[in-house]
Amino acid sequence: MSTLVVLPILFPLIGVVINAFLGKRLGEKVVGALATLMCSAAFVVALMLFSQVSVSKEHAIHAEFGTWIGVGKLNVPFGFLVDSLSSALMLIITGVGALIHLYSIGYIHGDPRANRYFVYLNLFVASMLVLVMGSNYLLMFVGWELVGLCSYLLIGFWFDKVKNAEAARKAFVVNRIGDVGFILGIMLIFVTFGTLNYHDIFAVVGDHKTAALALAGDPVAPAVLSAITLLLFIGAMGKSAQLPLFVWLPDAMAGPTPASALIHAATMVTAGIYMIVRSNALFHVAADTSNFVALIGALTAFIAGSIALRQFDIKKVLAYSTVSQLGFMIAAAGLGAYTASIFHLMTHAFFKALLFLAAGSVIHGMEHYSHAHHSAQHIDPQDMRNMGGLRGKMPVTFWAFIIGGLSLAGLPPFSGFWSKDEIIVAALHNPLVFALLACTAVFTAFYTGRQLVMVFFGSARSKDASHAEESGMAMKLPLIVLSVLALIGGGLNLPGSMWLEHWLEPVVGVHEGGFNLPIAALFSALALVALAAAWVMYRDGKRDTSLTPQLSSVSSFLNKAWQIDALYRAAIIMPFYALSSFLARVFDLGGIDGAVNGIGTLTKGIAAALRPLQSGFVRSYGLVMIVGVVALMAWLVINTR
Amino acid sequence: MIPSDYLPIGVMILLATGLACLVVLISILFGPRRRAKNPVKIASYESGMTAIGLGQRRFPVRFYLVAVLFILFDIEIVFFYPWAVAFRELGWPGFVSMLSFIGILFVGFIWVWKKGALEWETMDK
Amino acid sequence: MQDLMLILPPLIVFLGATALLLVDLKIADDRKETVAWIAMFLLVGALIAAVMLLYFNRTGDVLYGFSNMILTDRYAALLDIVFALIGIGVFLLTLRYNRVHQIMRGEFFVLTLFSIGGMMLMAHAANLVTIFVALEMFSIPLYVLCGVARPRLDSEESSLKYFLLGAFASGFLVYGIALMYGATGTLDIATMLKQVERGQAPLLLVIGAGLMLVGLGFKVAAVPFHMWTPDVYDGAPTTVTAFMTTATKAAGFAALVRVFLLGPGAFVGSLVSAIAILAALTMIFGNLFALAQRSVKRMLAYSSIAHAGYLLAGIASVANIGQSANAVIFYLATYAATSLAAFGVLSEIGSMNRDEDHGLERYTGLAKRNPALAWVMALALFSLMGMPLTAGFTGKYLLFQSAVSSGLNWLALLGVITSVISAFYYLRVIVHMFMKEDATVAANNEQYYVSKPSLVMMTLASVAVVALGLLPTLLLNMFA
Amino acid sequence: MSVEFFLFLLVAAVAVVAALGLLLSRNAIYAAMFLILNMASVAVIYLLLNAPFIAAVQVAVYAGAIMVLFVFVIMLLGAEKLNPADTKLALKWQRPLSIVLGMALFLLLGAVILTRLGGAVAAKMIDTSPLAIGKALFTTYLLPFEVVSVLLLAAVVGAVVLTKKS
Amino acid sequence: MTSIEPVILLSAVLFTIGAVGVLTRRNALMIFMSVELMLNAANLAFVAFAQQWGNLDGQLFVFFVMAVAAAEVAVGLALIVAIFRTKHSTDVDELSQLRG
Repeated sequence: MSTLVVLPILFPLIGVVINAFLGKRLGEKVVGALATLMCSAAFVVALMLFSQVSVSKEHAIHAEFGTWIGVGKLNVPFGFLVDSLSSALMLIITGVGALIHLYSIGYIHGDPRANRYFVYLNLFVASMLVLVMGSNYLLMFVGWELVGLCSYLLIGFWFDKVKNAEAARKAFVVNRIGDVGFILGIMLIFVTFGTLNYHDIFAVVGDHKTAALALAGDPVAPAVLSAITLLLFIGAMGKSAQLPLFVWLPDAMAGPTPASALIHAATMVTAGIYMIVRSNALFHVAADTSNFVALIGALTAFIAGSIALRQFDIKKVLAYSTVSQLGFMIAAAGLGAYTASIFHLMTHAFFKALLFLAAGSVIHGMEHYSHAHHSAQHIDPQDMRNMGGLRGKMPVTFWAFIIGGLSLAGLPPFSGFWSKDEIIVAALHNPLVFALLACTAVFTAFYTGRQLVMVFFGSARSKDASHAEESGMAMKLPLIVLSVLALIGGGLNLPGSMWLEHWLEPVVGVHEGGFNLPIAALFSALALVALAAAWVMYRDGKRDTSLTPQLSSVSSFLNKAWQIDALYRAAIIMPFYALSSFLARVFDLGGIDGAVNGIGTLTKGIAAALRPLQSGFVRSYGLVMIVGVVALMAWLVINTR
Repeated sequence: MIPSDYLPIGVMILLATGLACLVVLISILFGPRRRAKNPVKIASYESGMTAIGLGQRRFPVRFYLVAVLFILFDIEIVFFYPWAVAFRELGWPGFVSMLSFIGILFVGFIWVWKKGALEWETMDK
Repeated sequence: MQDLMLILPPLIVFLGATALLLVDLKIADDRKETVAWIAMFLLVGALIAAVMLLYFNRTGDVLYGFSNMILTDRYAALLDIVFALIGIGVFLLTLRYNRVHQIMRGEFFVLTLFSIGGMMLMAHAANLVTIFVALEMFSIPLYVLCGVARPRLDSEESSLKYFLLGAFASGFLVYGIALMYGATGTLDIATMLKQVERGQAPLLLVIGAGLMLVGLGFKVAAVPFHMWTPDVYDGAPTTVTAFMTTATKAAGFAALVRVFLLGPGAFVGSLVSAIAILAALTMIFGNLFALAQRSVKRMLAYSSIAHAGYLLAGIASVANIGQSANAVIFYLATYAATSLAAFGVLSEIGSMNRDEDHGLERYTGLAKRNPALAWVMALALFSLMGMPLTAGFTGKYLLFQSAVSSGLNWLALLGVITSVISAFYYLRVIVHMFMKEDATVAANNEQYYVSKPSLVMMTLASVAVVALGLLPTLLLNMFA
Repeated sequence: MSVEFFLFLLVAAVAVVAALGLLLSRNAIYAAMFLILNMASVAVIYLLLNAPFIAAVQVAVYAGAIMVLFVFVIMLLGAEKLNPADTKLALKWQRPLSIVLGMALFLLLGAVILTRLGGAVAAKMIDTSPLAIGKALFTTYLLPFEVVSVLLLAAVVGAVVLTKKS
Repeated sequence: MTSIEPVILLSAVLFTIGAVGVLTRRNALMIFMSVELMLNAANLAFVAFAQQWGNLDGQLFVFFVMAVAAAEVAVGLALIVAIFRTKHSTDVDELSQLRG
C-alpha cells in the first residue's frame, strides 16, 4: 500500500526523466503522448488511493520513506499523507492535469521547444502532488517551491519576448516574498511544537471542535498561534495571489495557455487554500488571523473582480477572474467554511480550466489566419476587440465557453453556482465580507457576459476573427470532458447529500453550512440581471471595441441605449467602471506592481550607489575595517554588563 | 634583575653600536662630498636629455632572493638556541623533534638549491 | 604516537607536500599534471585518515593531544574531509585552467597543500597558539597563490591587497589573543571556557575576543571586514578563487566555532549580539552589492560574503550550541559543494578566454553552447538561492532554524528576505544562460567544450548538491 | 617612583617617539630606522619585564633580520623617497578620518585596560631562562614549533615563486 | 615592574599608531612596517601579561609571532618586489584596477 502512495509522484517523474534525456530522439508526438500517459497513470493511481481512503478506518493512509532531515530534535521524514483532503485534490491535479496534457498535444504542436514544455508540465504535476501529499510542512514547502519553479519556467517559456522573461521573474520573486512568511511560519511551528508533522501539531493544538488550547499543561500562547498562522497566510498570499501580492498572476498569462489553465487557474494557485485548509486546526483557534484572512480574501475578490470589468485581453479577464475567485476561496477559508472553500476550489478547477482551454482554443483559432497567410499585418490574437462572431466558426469552443462562463457567473445549475452560494451563505454573519462578495458576484456575472458577447456574438471585427477555425480533436476532447464536469461538478456537494462535507469531515470537522434558498434565488437573479445587462450593452459590438477607446463614445452610446440602460450605467456601471479603471491603474501600473518593481529598482539603485565604496583603494578598505573595529569595541564596552 | 648570563649580550650591543657610529663617523669625515648646489650636476647622464623616472629600472632581484633565503634560514637559529641549552633535559624526544624541524627546512634548502635560486649568473632578465 | 594519530590528516598533507616539493624537481614542465595527480593522491590519503578518525571515534569523544594543543572530535574529522575534498576538486580544475593560464607549476600544488594542511590544523585547534599558527599556515601560501599568475597585474593586485589587509587583520587577531590571555592567564580554549562558565568574563576578555572576531571575520569575509573579498576573488586565478571561497571560509568558521560557539564566546551576551549584528550586516551588504554586479565572478564573490552572513547567524545562535555547530558545519559542506560546482563552470569558461572575462555576456546562451555547463551552473545557483531539494536549502533551513530556536527571529527573517533578494541576481545569470541567445557568438557557432577532469569534478559536486538536498541525513547522521 | 619605573618611562617615551617617527617620516629609510629604534626600546622593556630571552630574540629576529630585509628592499627598489603628494583628491578624507578613528580606538583600548587596574602581578618570579623556554618549546609547544618549520618552508617556496622567473 | 598597566597602555599606544600608519600611508612598504609595529605592540602586551600571570605561555606566543612575522615578511616583500617589477611603483593607490 505504501508503495502505491509514491506512484502518483513517480509516474510524472519518470515522464520527466525520459522526456528530458530522450526527448530529442523520441520526437514531439511521442513525448506528448508519454507525458499524457504518465499523468493519466497518476490519475488512475490517485483513483485507487481515493477508494482506499474511503474504505480505510481512519480515512487516511500514512507512508514514510525514511528520514529526510534528521538532526537533533528536528526529524523530518519523507512522509506522505493521503487523507480525504489530499486524495480529493490529487484527483483534481492528476485528472485536470491529464486533460490539459492531452489538450497541450494539440496546442503546443509545432513549437520547437515542445519537449521542454512537456517536461515542465510533468514536473509540475509531480511537484504539486508532493505539495498536497507531504505529511509535514517542510515537504509541503518543497512542493511549494518546486511548483513555483515550474511556474517560472512555464511563464517564461516563450522567453524570446522580453516581456515574458520579466513576467516570469516577477512571478518568481513575488512568490518568494510570500515564501519568506511561509518558511518563517514553519520555523516558528517547529520552535513552538517541536515537530513539523501535521499529525503531531494538530494533536497538540487539540480537537478542532474545541477552541480551548491546553495540552498537558503546556498551552501555546494565542499570540504565538496568531503569529504562526499569519506567517503561513503570507505564504498563501503569494501563491494564491491575494492582495497585495496578486500582481504576478495577471502577468503570468504570458505562458502557454494550457499551462495557465493548469497552473495559474486550476491547481498551483490554489495551494494557498490547501495550506490554510490543511492547517485549519491552527487557523480555527487563531480567530484574529482568520478574520484577517476572510477580509483579505473578500477584498481581493472585489478588487480583482472590478478590474476584470475593463480588460480587453481574453486571458487577462480570466486571470483577474481567477484572482477574484481565489479571493472567494480564501474568504471562505477565513470564515471557517473550509468545505465550501474546497468545494469552490474543485468546481473552479473545472470551469476555469475549461474557460482557459476554451480561450486557448479561441486564440489558436484566431492565429489560424495569420499563420496560414503569413500576414504581415499582425493583430493581437488575444484582444477581444479583434474578435466577435466566433460562435458559428467554433461551435464546440463556443458551447464550452458558455458552460464555463455560466458556471463562473454562478447560474444554476452549473457547478459554480453551488459552491459560490455556499461561500456567500457562510459570509452571512460577517456583513463587510458579505457585501464585498455580493458585489463581486455581480461583477463576475457582468464581465463574464461581456466576454462571452465580445468574443462569440456580433460580427467579426477582424480578418483573423472571420477566418477563425475550430481546433482539432486533441483540444476538443478535453473541452468536452471539462464541460461535463463544469456542468455536473456541483453534484459533489449538493444540498441534501452534502457528500463533500462528509468526505472532508475527518480533516476539517463538521461545518453546518448549507443551502439557503432565498440567498440562492437572489444571487441567481442578480447574475441573470448582470448577464442581461452585459448582453444589452455589448450586443451591438460597438462598445469598448475601438482599439483606441475614447471618452466621446459615451455620448453616442447614450443616444442609442435604452433608458434603463442609461440609468443602470449612470447609477451602477459608471462608478464601477471608474473604480475599475482606478484600481487597474493602481494595481497594475502605478501602485503595488510599481511598488514591487520600485523596491527592486530601489535596491538596485542603492546597490549601484554603494558601489563606489568599493573603491579599489587598500587604505579605504582598511579604513572601513577600522570603522568596524571601533564600532564593535564600542558595542562590546557598552553592552558588557 | 638582569641575569648575569646576558651581560655579554649587553657588551655586544654596546660594541656594535659603538662600531656602527664609528664607521658612519669615519665615512662622514673622510668620504667624498657631492653636495653640489646644482641638482643637474648629480643627475645621471642621459646624453643630455632630461632623466625620466627612477635611475634603476632593471634591478637585480637575485639580491633579494638570497637575502630572503638567508633570513628564513636565520630564523632557524633562534629556535636552535633554546634547544641547545635544554639539550640534556630534553633527551631523545627533543632530538627527534629538532631533527624533524631541521629536516623540513633542509628539504627547503635542497629545493632552493636545485631550483637554481642560489645561482648567481643564470638569473634575472 | 597517539598524538600523531589524532592529527593524521594534516600530518599526511604536510609531510606529503614537503616530499612533493622534491619530487616536483624531477618532473618536466610539460608534465606537471603528474604533480597534481600526486597531490590528489595525498589528499585521498588524508581523506581516508579522516574517515578513520571518524570511524575509530564513533562515540564522538573529544580527544586531546600535544599537551592540549589540538583535539580531535567529529567536527574536526568532518572538516578534514571537507578540506580534502575541496582540495581534490580544485586540483581537478587546475588540470585545464592552470595549463591554459600558464600557472601549471609544481609549487602551485605544494603551496595549496600547505594551505590545506593549515586549514585542517585549524579544524583541530584547541589552543589559541594553534589557531594563530594554523591561520598563518593557511594564509601565507594563499597570499602567494593569489599572485601566482604574475606578471598579470590583476593577479598581483589581488595578491597585494589580500596580503596587506590580511596582515593588518592578523595584527588585530594577535592583539585580541594577547588581551584574552591577559584576562585569563591561559591560551587554552577549554580552560578559558571553564573560567567564563564560572561567571568570569572580564571586559578585557570580551574585547580580546572582539578583536579576534575582527581577525577571523576578515578571513571569512564578514562585513565590514570584507572589503578585500571581491577584489581578491576577482583578480586571483579562478582555481585559486574556487579554493579560497570554499576552504578559507570553512577554515575561518572552524576557528569561529571553536572560540565563539563551542568556546567562551557563547557565554558573553554582548559578543553574541555583536556577532548577530555582523551577520545581519553581512547578509544585507553582501546581497546588495551582488545585485549591482555585471561580472559573474565578482557576483559570486559578493554572494560568498552573503553566505558568510548566513553562517554567522549560526555562530550567533547559542541557545542550542550543538545544534548550531552542526548546522554551521553542515552548511560549510553544502556551500563547498555548491561553490565548487559553480567555480568549476567559471574555471572552464575562464579557460576558454584568456583574458578571464566573466561578464554576463560570456554566459549568454550558454545552454546552447554547452548544456552541461549551463545545467551545473543552474543547479549551483539554485542551491545558492536556497531552493528546496538542493543542498543550499537544507543548509539554510538548519541555520535559520537554529537562529529562530535561539530567539533570533529577526535575524532569520532578514536571512530569508535577503535570500529572496539574492534570487534576483542568481536568476539573472540563469536567464542569460537559458533564455537569451547571443547573436554574435551564435553566428560564430562557437561550441564550448569541457575537459574531462573538470566534468568529473562538476558532476561529483552536483551529485553532492542534490544528495545533500535530498538525503542530508547521510551527512547529518555523522554529527549525531 | 622606582628606578625601574623611571627607566620604563624613559624607554617608553623613546618607543612612542620612534613610532610617531615611523608614522610621519617622509623617507622610508628613516621610517625603517625609527622602527628599529622602536623595536630596540621594546626589547629593553622586555628586559624590565623579566623576559631576557625574548628581548634577545627581538633584537636578533626583528631588528637583525626582518628590518634588515626591509631596508634592503627599500634600497633595492629605490623607494626611500616617498611621494610628497601623499593624498589623492579622492582620498582627501582618509587622513583626518584615520586619525579620529585611531583616537577612538585608543580611547576604547585604554578604557578597557584601565578597568582592570590593580590586577596584581604574580608574586613568584618565574624562570624565563632559555632553558625553561626550551623545555616549554619542546614539550607543550612542540606542535606549533614543528608547524613553524613548515611555515618557513612555505615562505621559502612562496618567496621563490614570487620573485624568480618561472 | 610591580604593575603592568603602564606597559599595556604603551602597547595600546603603539598598536594605535601602527593602525593609523596602515590607514594613512600609501606606500606598500610603509603599510607593511606599520603592521609590524602593530605586531610588536601585541608582543609587548603578551610579555607583560606573562609577567602578570607568572607563566611562560605569553613569552612562547611572542616567539611564534616573531617566527610567523619573519615568514610573512619574506613573502610580503617578495610580493612587493614582484609588483614593483611590473608596475615600477610601491604605491598602493595605483593598484586600484579591481573595484566596484
